[in-house]
Amino acid sequence: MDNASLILPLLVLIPLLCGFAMVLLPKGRGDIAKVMALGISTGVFVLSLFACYAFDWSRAGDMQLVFNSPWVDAVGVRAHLAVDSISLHLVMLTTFLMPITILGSFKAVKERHTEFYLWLLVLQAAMIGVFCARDLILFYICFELTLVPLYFLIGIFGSANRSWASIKFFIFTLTGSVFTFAGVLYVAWFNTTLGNMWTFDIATLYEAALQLSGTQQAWVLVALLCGFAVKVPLFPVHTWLPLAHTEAPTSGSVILAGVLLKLGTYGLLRFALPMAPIAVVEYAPVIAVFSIIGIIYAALVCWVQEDVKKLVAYSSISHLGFCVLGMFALNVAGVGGSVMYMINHGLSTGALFLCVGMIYERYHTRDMNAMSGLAKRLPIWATFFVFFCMASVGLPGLNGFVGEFLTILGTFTATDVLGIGYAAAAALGLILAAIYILYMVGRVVFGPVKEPDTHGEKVKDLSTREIGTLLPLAVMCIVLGVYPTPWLRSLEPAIEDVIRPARAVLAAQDVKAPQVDGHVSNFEFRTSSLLPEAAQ
Amino acid sequence: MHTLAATNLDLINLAKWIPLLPLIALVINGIVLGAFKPARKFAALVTILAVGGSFALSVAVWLGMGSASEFTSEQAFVIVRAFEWIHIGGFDGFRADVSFFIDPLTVIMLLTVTGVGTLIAIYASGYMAGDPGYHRFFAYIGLFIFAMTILVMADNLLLLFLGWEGVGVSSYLLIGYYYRKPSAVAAAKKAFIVNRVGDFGFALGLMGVFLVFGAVQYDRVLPEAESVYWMQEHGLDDGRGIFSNTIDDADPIFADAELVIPNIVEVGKREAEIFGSDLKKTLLIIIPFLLMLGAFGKSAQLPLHVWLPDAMEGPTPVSALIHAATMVTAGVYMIARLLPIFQLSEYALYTVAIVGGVTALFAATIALCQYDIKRVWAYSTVSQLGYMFLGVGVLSTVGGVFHLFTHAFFKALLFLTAGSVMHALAGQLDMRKMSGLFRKMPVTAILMLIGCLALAGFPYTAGYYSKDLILAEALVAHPWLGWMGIAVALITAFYTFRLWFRVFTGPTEYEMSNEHHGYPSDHAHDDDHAHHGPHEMPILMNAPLVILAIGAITLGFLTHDWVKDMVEHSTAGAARLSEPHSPAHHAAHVEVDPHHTDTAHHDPYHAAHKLVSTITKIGSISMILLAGYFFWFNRKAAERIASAFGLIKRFLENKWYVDELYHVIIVLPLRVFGWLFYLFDRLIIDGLVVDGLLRYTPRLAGEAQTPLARGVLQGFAVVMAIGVIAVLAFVMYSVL
Amino acid sequence: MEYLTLNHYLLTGAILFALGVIGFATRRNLIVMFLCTEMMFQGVAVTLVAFSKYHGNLDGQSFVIFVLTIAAAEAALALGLVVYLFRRKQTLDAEAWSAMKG
Amino acid sequence: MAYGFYIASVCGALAVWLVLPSDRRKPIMLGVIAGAATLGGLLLHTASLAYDAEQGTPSLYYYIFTVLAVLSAVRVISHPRPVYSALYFVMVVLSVAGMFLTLEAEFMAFAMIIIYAGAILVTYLFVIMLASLPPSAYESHEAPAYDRVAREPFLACFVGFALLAVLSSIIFSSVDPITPRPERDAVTVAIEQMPDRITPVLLAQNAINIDTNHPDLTYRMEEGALIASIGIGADERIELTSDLREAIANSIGNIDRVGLNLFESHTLGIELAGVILLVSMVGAIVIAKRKVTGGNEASRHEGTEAEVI
Repeated sequence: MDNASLILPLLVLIPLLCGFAMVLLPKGRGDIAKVMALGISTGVFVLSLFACYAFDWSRAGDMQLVFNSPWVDAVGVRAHLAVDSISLHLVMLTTFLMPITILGSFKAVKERHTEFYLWLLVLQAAMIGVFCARDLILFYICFELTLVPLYFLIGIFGSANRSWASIKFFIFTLTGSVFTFAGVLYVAWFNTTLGNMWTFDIATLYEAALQLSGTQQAWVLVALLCGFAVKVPLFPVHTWLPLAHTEAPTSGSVILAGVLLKLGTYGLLRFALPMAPIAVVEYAPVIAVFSIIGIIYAALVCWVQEDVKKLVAYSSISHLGFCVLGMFALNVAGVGGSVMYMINHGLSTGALFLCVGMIYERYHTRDMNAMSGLAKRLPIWATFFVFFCMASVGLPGLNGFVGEFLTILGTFTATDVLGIGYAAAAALGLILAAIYILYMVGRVVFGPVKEPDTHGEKVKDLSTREIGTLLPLAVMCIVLGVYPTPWLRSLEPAIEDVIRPARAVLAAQDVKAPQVDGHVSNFEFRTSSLLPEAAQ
Repeated sequence: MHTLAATNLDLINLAKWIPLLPLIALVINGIVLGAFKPARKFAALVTILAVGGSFALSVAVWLGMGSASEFTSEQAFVIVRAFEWIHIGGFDGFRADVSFFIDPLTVIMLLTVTGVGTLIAIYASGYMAGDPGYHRFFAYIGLFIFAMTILVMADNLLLLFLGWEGVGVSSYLLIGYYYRKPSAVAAAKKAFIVNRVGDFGFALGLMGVFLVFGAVQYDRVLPEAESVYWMQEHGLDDGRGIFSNTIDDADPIFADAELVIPNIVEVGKREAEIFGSDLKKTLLIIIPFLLMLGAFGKSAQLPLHVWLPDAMEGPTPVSALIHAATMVTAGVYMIARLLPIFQLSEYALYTVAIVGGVTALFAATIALCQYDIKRVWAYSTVSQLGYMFLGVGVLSTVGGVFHLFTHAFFKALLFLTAGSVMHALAGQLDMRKMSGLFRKMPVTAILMLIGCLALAGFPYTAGYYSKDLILAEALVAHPWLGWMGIAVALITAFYTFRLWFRVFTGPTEYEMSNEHHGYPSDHAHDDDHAHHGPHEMPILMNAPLVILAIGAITLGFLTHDWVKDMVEHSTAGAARLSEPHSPAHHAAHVEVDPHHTDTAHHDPYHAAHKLVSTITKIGSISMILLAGYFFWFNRKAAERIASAFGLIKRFLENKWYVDELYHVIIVLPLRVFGWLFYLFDRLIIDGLVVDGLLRYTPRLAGEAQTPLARGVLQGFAVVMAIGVIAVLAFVMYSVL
Repeated sequence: MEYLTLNHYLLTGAILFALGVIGFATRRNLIVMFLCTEMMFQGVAVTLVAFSKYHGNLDGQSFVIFVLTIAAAEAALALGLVVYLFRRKQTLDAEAWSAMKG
Repeated sequence: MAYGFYIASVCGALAVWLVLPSDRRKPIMLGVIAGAATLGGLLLHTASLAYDAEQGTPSLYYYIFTVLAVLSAVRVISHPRPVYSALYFVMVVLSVAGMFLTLEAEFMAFAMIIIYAGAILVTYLFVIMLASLPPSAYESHEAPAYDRVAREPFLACFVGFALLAVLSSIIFSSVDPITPRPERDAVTVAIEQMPDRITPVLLAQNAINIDTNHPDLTYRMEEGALIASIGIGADERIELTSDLREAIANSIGNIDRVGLNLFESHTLGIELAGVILLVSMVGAIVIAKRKVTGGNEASRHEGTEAEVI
């Protein structure tokens, strides 16, 4: 084991241990706690930059920076951490967002500082653990561990209805992921029936899973969807999200939208696609239909919201629909777009939540009816807000576009899986996104000046600290929008690995297609439904 | 890579600085001046310098290109590579780089955009003086010019789309510039959303192009489309070569310009693939319609025209620059650019022509009855854009682009003079509340007169030439559209002069508005005009108008041949389209005089041309006179006639009730669905299923066993007994 | 008449045990509940002795001694507690002590 | 075969449910009849099972004691007055003791009677006297509800008899004789006695090197005698014969044997039992010494609880 192999365990352990070490801080010294948390998370970010440096980008598809040590030998559980480019980008997203989030909550958190930052750091450790884990049990532990800090963040630091929100969030996601765990355990058990030792090594299980029959894979897929679809959240298991977001503190929302939702899509990417390729190919249209319903449905629901934060929360559901849709296009463009979407959504929606939080800190309300024309009062804030809204709408040149476009392109060109109709339906989301985002911008930022009562407090525009939180995000939005090449290039080999089994299934189907009536007629149905009369 | 005497690559390579300069202006205005208040008065200067610099660079590129015919005969186009943008899926995958496609059509567009942009920026520096958002305004202008230049220079559809959406967002920001005015915010929103509807089509069309042709770069798509078209027409699949271009791996950032030489490569493979796939054949049919949707959205054609009149809520220079001269013509440019693809679908161009013609008529009728000066010009713009689409739709790309070119000048002029009137009357735009302003502001009146003449197609003005070209081609291709166009030309002349006569002639009366710069003047610091009454504009504002006016008069006969030469030698050249495109053929083609192709349909065209020019000459003059009679000498008669047609008048005044119709059939249902879905979300999914079924089922199950778990010892004992029984039963049935 | 089967004794033990369970679960009087646990002991004791006989060694009987010991200890402690509880609340109802609060 | 038990369980459950104390009027007689029928049927059924398996019929005493025990047990759980429950429990103990006698566990039988019926039950009775209402209360229907009404009787009966059904079907999955076999006892006794006789023989043979803990020792029966065969060399064996009747005559009684077994094999257990008894005694004293101030205490306690939480 060389030094590089220690980076990933350190990435997980530093926030975890330092977080718990903060318990030792003297009571009532919140100022120390926040500076310390900021320092730790920045340190972790620097460490993750080291990880990028140590990572061999020329073979970005391979698992690197491997740390592999025995853990629970009896059943073959190992502490196995490694990253490929997909994981590394998501780790980077996590480590990048965390200092910003901590900086953003300096003022918002007024009491129990130590606890607050402790949970944030633990959350970070768990999220990094999820993205790095190459052992199923480790993955699952980290996956579930994310629930605990967020439960406390929402339950203690949330707004009025927080306790119900935290419980609902917890139960909802936990219930789903239990089934997921059952699904992957089934695969692990299946592996032993092939005459192998018990192991939870993900790579080994990939190979084992390929021996599953179609029906078995379908069940595995269903089990995986139970947990990951809730986490994403996919329509119709999304209802915990708006509640959790509206009740969560700003930083909770940022992390929830920015990273935690990606655990679901990441899980689908890591497990569903390689482990159940036959089922994925077969049921991709079904999942795509749910994604598309989610895209359109959530967008329309956004449009009638009065609470800014709720609107942004519902927009997340709509956006994540694109993410899942692209993933089940099962081609490089679609899945690549999906991963880009994960990163980009984390940045832009995270930023939007920060912006909303800044308004909430000033006016103690998020009701659109109570405010209007804030551009006059808070010009810098308004500039950032409109900017991130545009990123969220998917304006080309900003980050949101790359992911959105690639997912739709992937769907469009995946004529063997989804095809044009799906892409067209999803693209409707582009229009609706513009509608609801501009509706919000028009009501909050523009219009005649109207401010909620601040009880004599003078409202100031963004402080340097607040600009400091938004500026890095804005810069990243532009960089990812204008020059996404490094990301796309490095993602490509990893994505090819992920979709290889599914592509193989598709290739086999193509060969069979002329003989199998079902496929041919299916295909014809899809295309012919688009034919105008004249063409036939 | 060749270096040719006629073509100076170093100059062409400057093209990549064209969008960069306005971008720098955006950054300086937005960030530096935003942070540093005292320097804000230099905002205009920064933008004018940047846009002017872009114009200078455009001229340089034009010079570097040399003569259009020579340029085209040698290399068809030049691609200036900047850096890689989106590239996924390996060699056969999707690729769209930030690189620029320079051919004569691009150069015309660049010159128009940056030239008119510079003039309007100069005008705006005076017009917007004293506005609190001065730097913001010029930052947005920088953003707009950046996006627009990207749009016209893009070498692939996706970069085009970037520009396309970029102009959309800058238009959004500029329409909503007076953001405290709810109507402005609503108009901005409407513009963006309606444009998005178009973009939806465009994006899908783009993906369709990728699916069929395997690329979105013009240099790969257009030649292939031409080749497919050739095969479609001739039923051949002889695998003859077409142009294609070797694509070197782009250097990541700022590679040098690269001369792309047409060369023979192995082709026929993809064509065969296209003809072999039902899906692709189908797509070929629908792609143009999707792209068209985008064009109609951006260029405010039926049925997506509704945003443009409302967009007049923005400052007047914006209306002139974006909503008259440049952005709205992007649709025309796009169709002209992608003409080879449009040709592949049998009815696509015909549809474009019909929509263009119908919109022209439709908008002209509305313009007849509007009282808001800027709205009249707005509908006039929609109508003129309809002409351009008509032109492109009948394959008269020269006519379409020429009209685009001249229209940019005279419509900018018209808007800016309207802005001057508005400026003078403190924001008054209602022509019922002004009259006889000639005495107060003669220069403005004359300048607007020139614009009006050009718009009305007065003989030998710019508008006359361009309109003529389109109408003649239309008359040949689809006579009914041609006649409709001629009718529109007459209506145009009438409503144009209705406005001019009402505003500038007659007894001098006016009513000042209490609004200026978008807001009721609660801050009076800049409203000194309110106390002085109408007055002439300062020289800073009039100077660009004079240039535009000169353009509006002279451009027609001065640039007629130049534009024709340029367009015919671009990828949009009609001559190229009807010819097969082997390099050999191409080379042969270049020797032919550009006018030569016209002789192919010499007779019908020239007859039509003569007919049209005669009709429009007589028609426009007589219509001007008619308008003069009604609105100068005998306004009472006009009112009598108007009241006789009260119902129609009201119908037209209300713009055919299209807004209301859209509200009822689209906006309202969507909104209702939004509410319904939200209720469904809260009540059914969250309420009934999650909080009801999913929450209460376990809860009921729990309730059912509370007697056992109420904390009484016996309950636990019973549960334990049950457990023992279960274990024993299991043992009994499985082991024993 | 001298022949017996192990099963008979086990059945008796089981019946006693089951009746003890029922009594424990249904009776609300703490004292009777303890009586019922003793009855379960009886069932177990029968079973143990029967097995002792069946296997021909005396371990079963030795265990009955232990059962007796536990029963005695339990009687002493439990009845002490019962008295204590009764003095606290003047009732022998088991449900009066259902709240788990510590 | 198991269906008999299932039917019996259902009937029994019904019977017990009917006879359990309740405020409502229940056809108790029906319960009694059902219970009697169940018990009778059950015993007949088991007897027939044993008979079918050619294991003979069990002793009459067994039946007497079983019926007594079961009936008393039912009364223990169904009698509303704790005193009577306790007294019926004495009956249960006595019948169980009787059953022990049929199993030749005399010591156990008497220990039962002395310790259970004599000591433990007397303690119970003391407590009942201490903590119960006067008999008149029970007669005038003013007995506390916790004695009058059974709690969840149906569920409990169901569970209890489900347990019984499962147990009995397991018990009767095979029928095994437990017949008192003198031979077997004799053999046991003889083997126990044999080592005492073997050691001198081995000593006499000078076979010191033989591992006396694990001698090469086999037993076999020949004509009512037990022959032990000990290997002392490569092929050499010594045989010792023991008359079984004599062995029994020489053997010690049940009490001695239980005592030996307890102190030989369960020494630690016996010590621990002693400790438990000691501890329980101390505990009982501690509990009994606590001062409780009656009913007032209850209300005061409730009040403080709220504050604490």
